[in-house]
Amino acid sequence: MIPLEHYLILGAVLFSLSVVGIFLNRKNLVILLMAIELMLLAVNMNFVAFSHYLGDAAGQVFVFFILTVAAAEAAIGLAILVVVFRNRRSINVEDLDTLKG
Amino acid sequence: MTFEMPNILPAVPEIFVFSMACVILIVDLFLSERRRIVSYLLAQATLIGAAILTFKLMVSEPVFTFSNMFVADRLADVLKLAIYAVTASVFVYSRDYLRTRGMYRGEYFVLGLFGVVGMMIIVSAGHFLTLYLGLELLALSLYAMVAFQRDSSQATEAAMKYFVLGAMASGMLLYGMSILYGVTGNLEIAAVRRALAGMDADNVMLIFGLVFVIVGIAFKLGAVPFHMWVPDVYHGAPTSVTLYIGTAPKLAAFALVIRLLIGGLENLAASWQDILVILAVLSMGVGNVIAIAQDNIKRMLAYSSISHMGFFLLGILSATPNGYSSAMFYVLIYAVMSLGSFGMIILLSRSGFEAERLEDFKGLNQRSPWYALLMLILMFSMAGVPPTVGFYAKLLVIQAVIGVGMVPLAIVAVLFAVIGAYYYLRIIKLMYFDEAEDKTPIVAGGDVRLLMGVNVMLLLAIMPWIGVIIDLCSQAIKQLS
Amino acid sequence: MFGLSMKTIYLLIPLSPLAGAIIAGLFGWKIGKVGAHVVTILGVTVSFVLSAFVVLPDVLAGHVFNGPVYTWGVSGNIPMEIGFLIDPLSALMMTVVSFVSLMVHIYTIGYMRDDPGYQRFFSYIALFTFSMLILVMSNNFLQLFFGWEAVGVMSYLLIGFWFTRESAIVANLKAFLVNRIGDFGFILGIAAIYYYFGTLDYGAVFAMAPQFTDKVVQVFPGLDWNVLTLIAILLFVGAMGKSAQVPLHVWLPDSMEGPTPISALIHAATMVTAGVFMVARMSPLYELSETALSVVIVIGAVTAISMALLGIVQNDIKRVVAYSTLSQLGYMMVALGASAYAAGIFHLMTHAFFKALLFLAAGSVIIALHHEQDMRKMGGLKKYMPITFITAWIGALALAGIPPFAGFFSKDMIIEAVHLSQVPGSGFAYIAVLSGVFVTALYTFRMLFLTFEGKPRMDEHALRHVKESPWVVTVPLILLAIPSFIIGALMVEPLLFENYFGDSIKVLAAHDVVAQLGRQYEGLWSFVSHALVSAPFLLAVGGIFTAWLLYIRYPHLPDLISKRTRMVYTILVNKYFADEFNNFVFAGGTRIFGRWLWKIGDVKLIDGLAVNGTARVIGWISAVIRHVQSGYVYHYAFAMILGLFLLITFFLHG
Amino acid sequence: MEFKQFIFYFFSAVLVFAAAMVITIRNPVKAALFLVLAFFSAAGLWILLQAEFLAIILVLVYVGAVMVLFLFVVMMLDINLVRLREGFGEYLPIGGLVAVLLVIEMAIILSSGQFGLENMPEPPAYTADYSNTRELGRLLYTFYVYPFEIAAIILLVAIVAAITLTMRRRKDTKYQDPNKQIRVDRKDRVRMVKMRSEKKV
Repeated sequence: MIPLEHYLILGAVLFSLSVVGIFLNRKNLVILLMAIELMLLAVNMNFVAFSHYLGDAAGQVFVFFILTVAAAEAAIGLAILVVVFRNRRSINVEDLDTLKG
Repeated sequence: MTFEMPNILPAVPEIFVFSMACVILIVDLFLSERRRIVSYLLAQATLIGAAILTFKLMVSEPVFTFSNMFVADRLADVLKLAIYAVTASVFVYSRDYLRTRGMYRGEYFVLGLFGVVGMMIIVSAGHFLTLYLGLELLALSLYAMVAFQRDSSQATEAAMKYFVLGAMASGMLLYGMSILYGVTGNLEIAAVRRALAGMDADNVMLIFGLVFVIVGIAFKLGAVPFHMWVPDVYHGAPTSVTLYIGTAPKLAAFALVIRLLIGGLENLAASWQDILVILAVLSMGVGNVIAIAQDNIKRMLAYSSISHMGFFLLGILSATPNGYSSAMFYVLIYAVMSLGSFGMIILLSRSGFEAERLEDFKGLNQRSPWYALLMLILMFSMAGVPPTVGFYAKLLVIQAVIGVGMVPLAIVAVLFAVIGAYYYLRIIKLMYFDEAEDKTPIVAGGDVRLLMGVNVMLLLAIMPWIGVIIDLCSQAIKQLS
Repeated sequence: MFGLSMKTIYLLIPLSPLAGAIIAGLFGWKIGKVGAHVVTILGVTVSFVLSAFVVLPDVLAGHVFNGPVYTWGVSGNIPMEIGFLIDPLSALMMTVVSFVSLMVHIYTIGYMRDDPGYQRFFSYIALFTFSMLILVMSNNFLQLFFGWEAVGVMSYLLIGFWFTRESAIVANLKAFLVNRIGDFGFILGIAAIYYYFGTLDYGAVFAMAPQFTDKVVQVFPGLDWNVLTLIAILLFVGAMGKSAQVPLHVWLPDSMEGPTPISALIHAATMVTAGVFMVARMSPLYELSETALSVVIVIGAVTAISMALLGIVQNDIKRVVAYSTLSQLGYMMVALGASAYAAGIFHLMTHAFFKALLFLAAGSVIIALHHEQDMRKMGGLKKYMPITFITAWIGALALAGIPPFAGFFSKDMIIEAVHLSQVPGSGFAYIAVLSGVFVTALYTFRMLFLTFEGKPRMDEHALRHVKESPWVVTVPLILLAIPSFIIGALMVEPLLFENYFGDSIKVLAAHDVVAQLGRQYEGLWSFVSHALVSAPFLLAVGGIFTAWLLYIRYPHLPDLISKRTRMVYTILVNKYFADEFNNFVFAGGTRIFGRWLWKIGDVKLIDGLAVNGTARVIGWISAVIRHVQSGYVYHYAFAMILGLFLLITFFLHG
Repeated sequence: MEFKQFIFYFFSAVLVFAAAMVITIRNPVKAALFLVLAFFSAAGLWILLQAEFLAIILVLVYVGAVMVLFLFVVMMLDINLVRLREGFGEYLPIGGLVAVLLVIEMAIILSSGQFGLENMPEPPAYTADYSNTRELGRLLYTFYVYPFEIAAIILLVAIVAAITLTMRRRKDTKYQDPNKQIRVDRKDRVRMVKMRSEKKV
């Protein structure tokens, strides 16, 4: 028997890793986007686990939609990334600093 | 298990706007640059049509459809009408700006309309899922619009930042929703409310989920410390897009707050009240103080928007129907003020020149006393100086806070409002008392001039009917419970 | 009257100037200069006629009106209505405001003749009249605040009317900032009223006030205040801003940068008296708090004497009048603090007339000299401008408090009332107002002598062009001179001793110094003859005499004084000075003290530190914390994480 | 330890490791591949939770489409890998600290017992004739038809946005325009030149 808590803690670990990944990563925008995917994975893990333990399929349907949105988000994110690259010839996070103050 | 075909009638405005967006998308393919006006007119027709539909379908009692995922009530109707009006004005203001900058493409209007659909979905959401999807639909349209000027390195930088932080915030919102789902076993807002009624409001897990949800909401509102995207995006985006982001989505964000915190989680009011107090004070403080040091007006207005959101939260956190309706009033007024202010920046810009530095407002009174007067009224209203309606908006939220006995908070709010008056005043000083550096006459189309006049004068002329609007807000709020 | 109901008349009074303002403002380009002044003057005339000849007699007949005239909508417990309270107090104020405003309107035709912003100016002053009338007529705090802010905004626009002058800009920014400080207190006061009383209606609040006499509130831990004291003091902070009491007075002298009609209308006769009016209107609250009365009397006394001293050292003719206004406002506050509300309002009224007169006379001189304001470049004008000269004399005598001019009665009443008052601080106030009389007479006549007497000091060219001002300027002067002369004698009995104010002003029996005065009062004649041997009169005459000595008899004296004060011993050994030693030390000493007060107290401390300093500190904070917005997306993300982390920690473990 | 538990801990360990690698490794291609690994192990866990349909979708859609898109973009952009390798470690301590604190905090709250086995025991496994796919499909096309349509709009927005942002016409690219090809007239293409025929000398 695996308690629900363990799944939730796994979700929490993934969540923290992705959040810290966004903070830690200063060089590569692509990895930033990947961290976001990871964050959604953590959320999905929570939903699937709850859905299973509650015996309610609604959680799984939610995950289905999150996956759809995540795909759309990735497409737009990468499109913006491409545009950024065309403008600056770089995807370095540290180079994105003209707007500040 | 039987399933009945849902009643799609209440959702007809959404369907109409979406279908028209698709039509415009296709029609635009066959238009040359010169005939782009067709897309523009179609977009305006869409909004007018949607307004007529919404008006015709106005309900007196809340109607639920699509397995309770869609709600049509007075609140939704009022906010939708406001969203159409604001978006239509945004399109009017933007047209010349887009044309002179090579961004006059049908996609601007299409994405704008998709954003409107997203907002409508949020406004009518009866389920966590529809709330989330509406939010994402809006956000994705906005990300694309910010990057719309794709050869501008500032705009694309802003889009990237907006995207990364926005995705992170929706991740947090989702995490919170997942926890709430786990505790209550429900995703439907009304069911969550029912489930919470039988639970201990101090439940650790509930508050844990609540904090994440509030972080997500705070991001959308731009409340400190989740505000960092606001100045950069407002600054970097093309002004026509800033105009859009700074107005209509605030109404949607209000709906998000109402549906989630008040529709679903009102039983946790004691907890979210405390959190919102912190956010409100920080927002008013940081927004008003940093705005003083700005020399770019778009950035300054961004910080001003942060502080306005702080004031708006005052109404919410009082957790009384009176407070909610004052917050609704505030956000409606804010949308009008913000529309006028950014519209003014667009108006002063022309081909190859962005009027976004504060110096660009120098001596406006010599160039055009009429526009200077309009800007003066706008700034007074933003600062909350009577007799403008901005004063009443502030007064109502502060009254709501005092009404629940949070006097120190009201004092802090007034203090920050006083500090805030300073930077609005600086613009007035520049306009009236400085010598104009640039004497180019201001040219604008008749529609823009007319709309600008109406837009700003509304802030004064509305005063005798203020009671009507407040009544409307409180009716809308009354239907919630 | 004409079948109009009283309610319609009440509405017509503020709305007719508003209509004039709107027409002149929006269609000024079309109706031209003449059209602009005709519509606004018409509007103000209507309000004056209605106030003076319809409302005032009606009120005197005992018809007090208190209620809403127009309801915008009802929402929760928030009052959304326009309500008027028409009683003797507001009727008197309405008459004074509309009369002075009318005079200023007429005068402006001449003063602003060549100004490109002619229509705009008329629109502004008519709008100001509207706001001021709303302020005095309101029956609830919300509307009071509305009028309060609206007059502030108009004054701000009017001070900066000549926006091409650098000093005008600084002046109007300062006016706005200082007034915001006052408004901060005022709005907090209103909020406190709403919080404790649950209503913003005057009547309801006054009726409930006595129940709150024992209620305390903890302002800071360990500091308990009576609720009514707190409210009264907060409201008074607002009054200090608007009525320019120390230390929030700094904006008023600078506001003289505006056109002279504005100085007369706003900064002498009407707007600055809003604070005085408000305190009188709130008398049912102030009466219940000894502490608040004490604060009012002390602040008023400090203002009265310190500002008068500053008046002596000014060279700009308008600034002298401005400091004199400050000092006179101090007198009014002292009267209010002594619970002699009627005397305060009486002085407000007489002051409105004679101060407007002095301002307009100063303006007349300024026009004649082509906008020269420095008194050192004037002199000997009485030959060239007889009407201005005579009216200025009347104004000066009224200001100095010489019987039978208007100022004598009101000022004497205040001094007597303070003498009788038992409020803590009244002893100090008595000395302050008494010595103020001397100083007032000194600076008033210094101004008069420097301007009109002696030899002309302007250059040849200017002198050749000096002539009396046109009739649009002189007629208001004459019209204002008449009340400055007689209104004191006419009104002293009805206003003070015949219970004119009735219920509109409430005084506790223990505080009622006016009633005590009434018992001693034995008719106008004996009052005047008695006053001729009293201290105030002698001091006033002493002041005039000193001015005469210094500026006419020995005109080189003042210069010598300022030269010699640095070497006190030279003066002592100089025989020539020995006779005038007393005068000399007194006059010289006050001059130095005044200048010192102005330099250190006003310019450095209050202006530099309190006003500009605060702005600078906030600007500095702003400049520093904007760097938190570093531009790096990972810092933004970090802020969000930190926010999330702290919120979780705080709400789940705290 | 029963087998299910072993599977759970094994996949969890792989998942956490892969996730950690994604955010720390510098080469974006490798990061993407680690993300694929993370998705695979998550899919394994979801099967354990009897969410087969989602597990398959995760692999097919995510790994099959989204991750490929990522890799495609990484390869398409001419990224300067040398610069990407510069200094990284200096932020690791604070980042690590935040991560650890956040995990501990969340773990303490989550393991407060509310979701323990006593309160929420694992439900009995579904019978063999239960189809997760059918169940989801039924819900999706009935109760969730409204969100389903919204999801369609979202995908459309993504398409429109991605095309608007990235499509550009290069001036030097040559296009064929059938319209023009058909409308071609003889005189556009052939020029008749009159020449005198050569004469024999």
